[in-house]
Amino acid sequence: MTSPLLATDPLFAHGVHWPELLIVVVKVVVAFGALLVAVMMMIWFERKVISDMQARIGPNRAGPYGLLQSMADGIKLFFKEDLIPDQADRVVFRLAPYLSILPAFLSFAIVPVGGFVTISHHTFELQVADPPIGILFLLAMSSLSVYGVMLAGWSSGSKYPLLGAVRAAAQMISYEAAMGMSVIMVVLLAGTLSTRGIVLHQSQTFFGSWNLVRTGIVPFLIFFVAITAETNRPPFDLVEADSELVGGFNTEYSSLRFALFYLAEFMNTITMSAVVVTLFLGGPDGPTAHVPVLSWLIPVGWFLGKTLIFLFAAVWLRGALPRLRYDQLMDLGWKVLIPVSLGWLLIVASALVWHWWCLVVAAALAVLGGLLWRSVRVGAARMADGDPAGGVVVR
Amino acid sequence: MTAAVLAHLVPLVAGASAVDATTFAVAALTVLVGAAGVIFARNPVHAALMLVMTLFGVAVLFVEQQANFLAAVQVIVYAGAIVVLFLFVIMFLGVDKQDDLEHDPLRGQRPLAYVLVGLVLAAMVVLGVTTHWDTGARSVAGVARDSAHPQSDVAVLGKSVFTTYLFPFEITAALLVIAVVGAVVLARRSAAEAQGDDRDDAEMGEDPDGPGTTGSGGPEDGMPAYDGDVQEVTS
Amino acid sequence: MLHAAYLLPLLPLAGFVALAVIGRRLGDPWAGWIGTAAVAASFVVACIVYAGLLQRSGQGRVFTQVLFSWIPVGGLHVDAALLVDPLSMTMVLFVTGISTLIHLYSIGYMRGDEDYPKFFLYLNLFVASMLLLVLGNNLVFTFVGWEGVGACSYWLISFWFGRESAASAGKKAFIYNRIGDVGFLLAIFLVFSKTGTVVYRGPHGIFAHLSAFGPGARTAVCLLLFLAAAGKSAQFPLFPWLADAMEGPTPVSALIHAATMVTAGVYLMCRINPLLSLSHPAQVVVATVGAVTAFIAATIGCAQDDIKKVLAYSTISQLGYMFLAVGTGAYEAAIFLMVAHAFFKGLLFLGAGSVIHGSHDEQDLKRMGNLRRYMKLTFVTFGVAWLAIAGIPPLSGFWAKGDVLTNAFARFPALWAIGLLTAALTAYYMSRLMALAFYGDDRWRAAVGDRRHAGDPHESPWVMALPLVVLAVLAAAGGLLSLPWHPASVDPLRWLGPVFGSNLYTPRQAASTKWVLSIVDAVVAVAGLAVALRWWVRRPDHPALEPVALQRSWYLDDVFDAAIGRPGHAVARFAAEVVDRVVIDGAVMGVARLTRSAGAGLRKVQTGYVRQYAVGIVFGMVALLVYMAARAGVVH
Amino acid sequence: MSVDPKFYLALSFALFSIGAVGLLVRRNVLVMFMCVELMLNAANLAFVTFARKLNDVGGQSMVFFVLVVAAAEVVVGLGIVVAIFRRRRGATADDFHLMKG
Repeated sequence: MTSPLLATDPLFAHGVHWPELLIVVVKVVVAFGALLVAVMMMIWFERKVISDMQARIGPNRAGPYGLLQSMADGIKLFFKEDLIPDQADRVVFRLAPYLSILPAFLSFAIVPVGGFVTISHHTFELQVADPPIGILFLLAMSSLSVYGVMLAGWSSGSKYPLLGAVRAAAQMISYEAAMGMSVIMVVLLAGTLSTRGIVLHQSQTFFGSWNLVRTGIVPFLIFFVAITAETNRPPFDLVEADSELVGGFNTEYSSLRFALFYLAEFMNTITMSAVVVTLFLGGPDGPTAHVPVLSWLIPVGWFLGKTLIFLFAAVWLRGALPRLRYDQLMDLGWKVLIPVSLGWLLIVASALVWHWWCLVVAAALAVLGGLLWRSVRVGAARMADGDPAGGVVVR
Repeated sequence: MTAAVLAHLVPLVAGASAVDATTFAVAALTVLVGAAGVIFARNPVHAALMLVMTLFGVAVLFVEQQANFLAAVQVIVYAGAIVVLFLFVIMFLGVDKQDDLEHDPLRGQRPLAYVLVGLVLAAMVVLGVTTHWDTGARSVAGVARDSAHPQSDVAVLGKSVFTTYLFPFEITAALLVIAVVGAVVLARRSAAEAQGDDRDDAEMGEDPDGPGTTGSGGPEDGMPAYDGDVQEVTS
Repeated sequence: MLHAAYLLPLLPLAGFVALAVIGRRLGDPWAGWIGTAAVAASFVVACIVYAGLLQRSGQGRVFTQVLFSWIPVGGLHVDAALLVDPLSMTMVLFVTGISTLIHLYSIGYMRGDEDYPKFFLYLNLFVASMLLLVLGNNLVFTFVGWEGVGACSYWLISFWFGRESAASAGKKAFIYNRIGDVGFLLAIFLVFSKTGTVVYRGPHGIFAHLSAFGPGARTAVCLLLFLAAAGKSAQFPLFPWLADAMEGPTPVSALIHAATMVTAGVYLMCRINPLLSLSHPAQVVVATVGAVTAFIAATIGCAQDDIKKVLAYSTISQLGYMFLAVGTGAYEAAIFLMVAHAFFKGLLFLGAGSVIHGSHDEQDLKRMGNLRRYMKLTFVTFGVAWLAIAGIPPLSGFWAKGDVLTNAFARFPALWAIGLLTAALTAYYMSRLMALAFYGDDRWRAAVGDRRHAGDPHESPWVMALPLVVLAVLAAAGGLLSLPWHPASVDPLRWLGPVFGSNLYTPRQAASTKWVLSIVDAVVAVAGLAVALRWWVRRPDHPALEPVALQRSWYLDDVFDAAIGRPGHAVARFAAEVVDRVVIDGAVMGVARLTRSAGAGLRKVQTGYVRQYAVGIVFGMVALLVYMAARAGVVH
Repeated sequence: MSVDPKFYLALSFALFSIGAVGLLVRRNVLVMFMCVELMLNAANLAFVTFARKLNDVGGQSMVFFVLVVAAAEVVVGLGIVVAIFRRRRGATADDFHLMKG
């Protein structure tokens, strides 16, 4: 009997020998390298698109079309002096950047990039790992990503980073709930927690079987908004908010550590885009042709193409939308996304176990929810009026 | 007695595979180091980080024992929510100062603690490791792994929770709602309290009792107490 | 049809609830009609159930209806169950029937009373309780009804609680009944401890476990239950309350304190007949007490001036007859007399009520006279009842009393002699009442002079008259029940036979002896009647015939006061001034002082340091684990 | 072949003891809370171990409930800490001994 740790992946069905180990190592290295390159390209892409939107040219000096600009920035950061503030908590200050980048990479590990590849009788998935609880792993990693930001802000021993860190904690916990809820709808439909299972579940017909359509578009929208907030991308970048907090949690960081935060942020963006594609757009699903050589590249191409759309969308949001105020951010998370996702979860669940009384239950819950909402509003209005019956003042 | 325990344990090691044994060893070490870190770290933030370390070790041990779902939930709930909440409160209240671990104002507390807990440990080891305390009784929930009908642990656990333990499940759901409401009520300050804030501070200055004042970060203690957004977080 | 039995107590109970909810709003007279309708419906149901019982025969005439499991505690399983058998059915029939008539009568009698709805509310509750008492298939359920009728009796006696005498009469009745209830409870405990059950009949009943009782226990149970019966049925020496109970409205006296409730004791003794028949000492006690009560009450009745008091002592006397029959073992005679008595005594009370009503709340016989000219219907119906109770053939009283006396003659000749003497006295004092009220001069005119607004005595309205007529017919014809040519279903002996069966005492006498005894009865009755009429029609006052001892009930109340009341008062004073002040207050203060000092000591443990509390918890954990480890060591 | 359950139990006991020591020794309320979490985790580990050893999903279900209750406990507990801190500006357990007898 194989160890319970390894029993989950078909690659290890016949035990672990050096070819399997080699395959795993190669997968990890390739994924990490590809992500690093993708981050460099993403930074260039973002700067280019933003500058196009703002009717300016953008980076165009380093390399063709400024493609090597990120490389140049990285080298520059690498050679800068590494400062640690006097008030800082040194251990945590050093630890924080790694805590930030690790979840970003680990999340990518469960994303199925393509189909199966067979090399010398060893069939393996184009996916670093396929644990049976992939989605939960994703949620776990995304909930861990807050540590890097929080600890960085706290350990700096400075006011603005601390404010940024506390904001980050609140924001990320808030949007975690809505994100998890929308993921649950996908899981309900697929009946599995494995990312590959979810992708396979969406691959019956092109587009029509994608969760984007199947769950109705609402969970997808919620998920997209939530991950934008989770990754602290604009318009939810209150953690950094340079106009209010100087530079947010990473104000005191410099040199390579700063580069790591930067890397983590973009890696998060890419990973989350890939996750959206996996969960709602069928991942590598798409029309394929039987090409004798390298036919496994076609799904990978589909995957990359879809991911690119979301990367562009992220940049687009940054270029188009102003930053939210903090209370607006919290209102959106707690008062809109969570109730809506709860309600939609009911609808999806009712549709899955279709009985006539599901309608009744849904209607009753809708009425109840409406009443609750109304009472909350009335209470808030009373408190705003300074009604002594309210008695409680929200600061 | 230690020798007896060891003599009992050593033959058991031989059966485990290398991967599992290594995993267990590393995870156990992580758990113990993390736990020791929690109680010996002077800084509450460090203690929280050590707690996360322990939680990870426990999660790995869960995976080792085919409790994948619980491992994930352990990380999500404990590491992702509970400890973050701890950190948040530490930062929010500004109590991230070094604790004094050398003296204990309660005389005899520390030796008593060590002796008593030592006794507890010894008794538990005697009970759990060296004796056969297993009565053979089973819970009403059913088997975890049925070799005739292999199912993922998520499916089995889900079935158990939503059928056998449905009522406790609903009750815990209610408990969570109650906890949320309670937290909101606790963390909100009434209008009178908000107005009387300054008076509270003045009273604090001449507060006669309180044997140890370590960790009480007043406004003048450097890092300001950040008290702006607690409603949103705890609600 | 038998399954409708649950409706019997339920309908009056529903009437009670309805009156409790809307009675006050309905008011006079609709509340009365509702109460009457509820009881009348119950009577109809009783007839239906009776018909159902008639369809069966012999020992099959038993039907138990389990309503719900009432007290399942340990070995004690008490169901709320109804037992329908010839005995309970007889009781149900005449209870519901007479209740209906008296309800109807009350509509007229209570008109204008400010608590009119409350009166019917109590009456309905009383009927429901009485039916529970009669129908209960176990001692505990019977006890519920027993207490229910007791409570209703208390409320109804002190219905006009504004009057000091009514309030104290209610209390008196309540206390006398309590004495009996102690006996009942002790009997239940004793029965349960001996047999493990409280159910009367059936394979798991008390009577199936008679061997579980020793001779002493049998007598003890019987005597304890007889104590209860004596309290409820006003037997010597617990009878003074019944005379005072006449403070209640007259329909109450008719229904509760003549026809139904007071016979509950007789019913109870009949119900436990298998037990009673096995205990000769208990039978002797019951019969003797019954005979003595009959005689004493009859003597007192000869000297009373209050029309209702005369009737009350007459009731006590008649109840004594019934206990004489029960003690003799002639249960059917007791039941027969009970039914007949219910008819004529109900009629007498209603008639007395009519008299009182018609002569403007006058109760003193000495201030009545010659009412036959003004209240013809009342006179005729009252006269029927008079002749019936006096034992004039062929009215019901003759047959019923003759039955009792014949049996007593065969078994306890001495008691028969007392009974015969009592029969003469009965005829005498009833005739005295008749003479004073309906014959002679219009003595009331002198009295009316004081009350100017009152006119001549007048006849009562039809709702009061109708019950009189019905009861008069029944009182006259009731005796036919025991004549040889009636159908088997109504013959007391054959109808009740399955219940009493072999327990029934059957006198072996020649027919000639029976004839002689009957003739003696009739002669004695006629003699008493003639003497009384001769003495009392002309002159209303014969001080020699009304000695103070009799007027004051043989000084029984004074004896009780001296023997129990005054020592009790002294004990209470001692308890209040010494026991309470010194002992109880001292104990209470001591407990408080002890608690305070203990708290002061324990408070040092409460340091307020949560970590020290945690040490306490860990200490407890250590103890627990060490205990478990020790046990594990023992196991292996 | 995986590691014998007794090792897990021993680890669980050790973890529990460390948590208990921390609860008794530390004075910072928040750290005391963390020590409670350590003890809960020890219990969870024991539950999962028994669930595997006895092949009984009941142990895992119990862990699930322990997690939920722990979350509720922390939410309320930290709410109380915040509320107390507002009044007394300290997170040291020994400061709160107003309830002494």
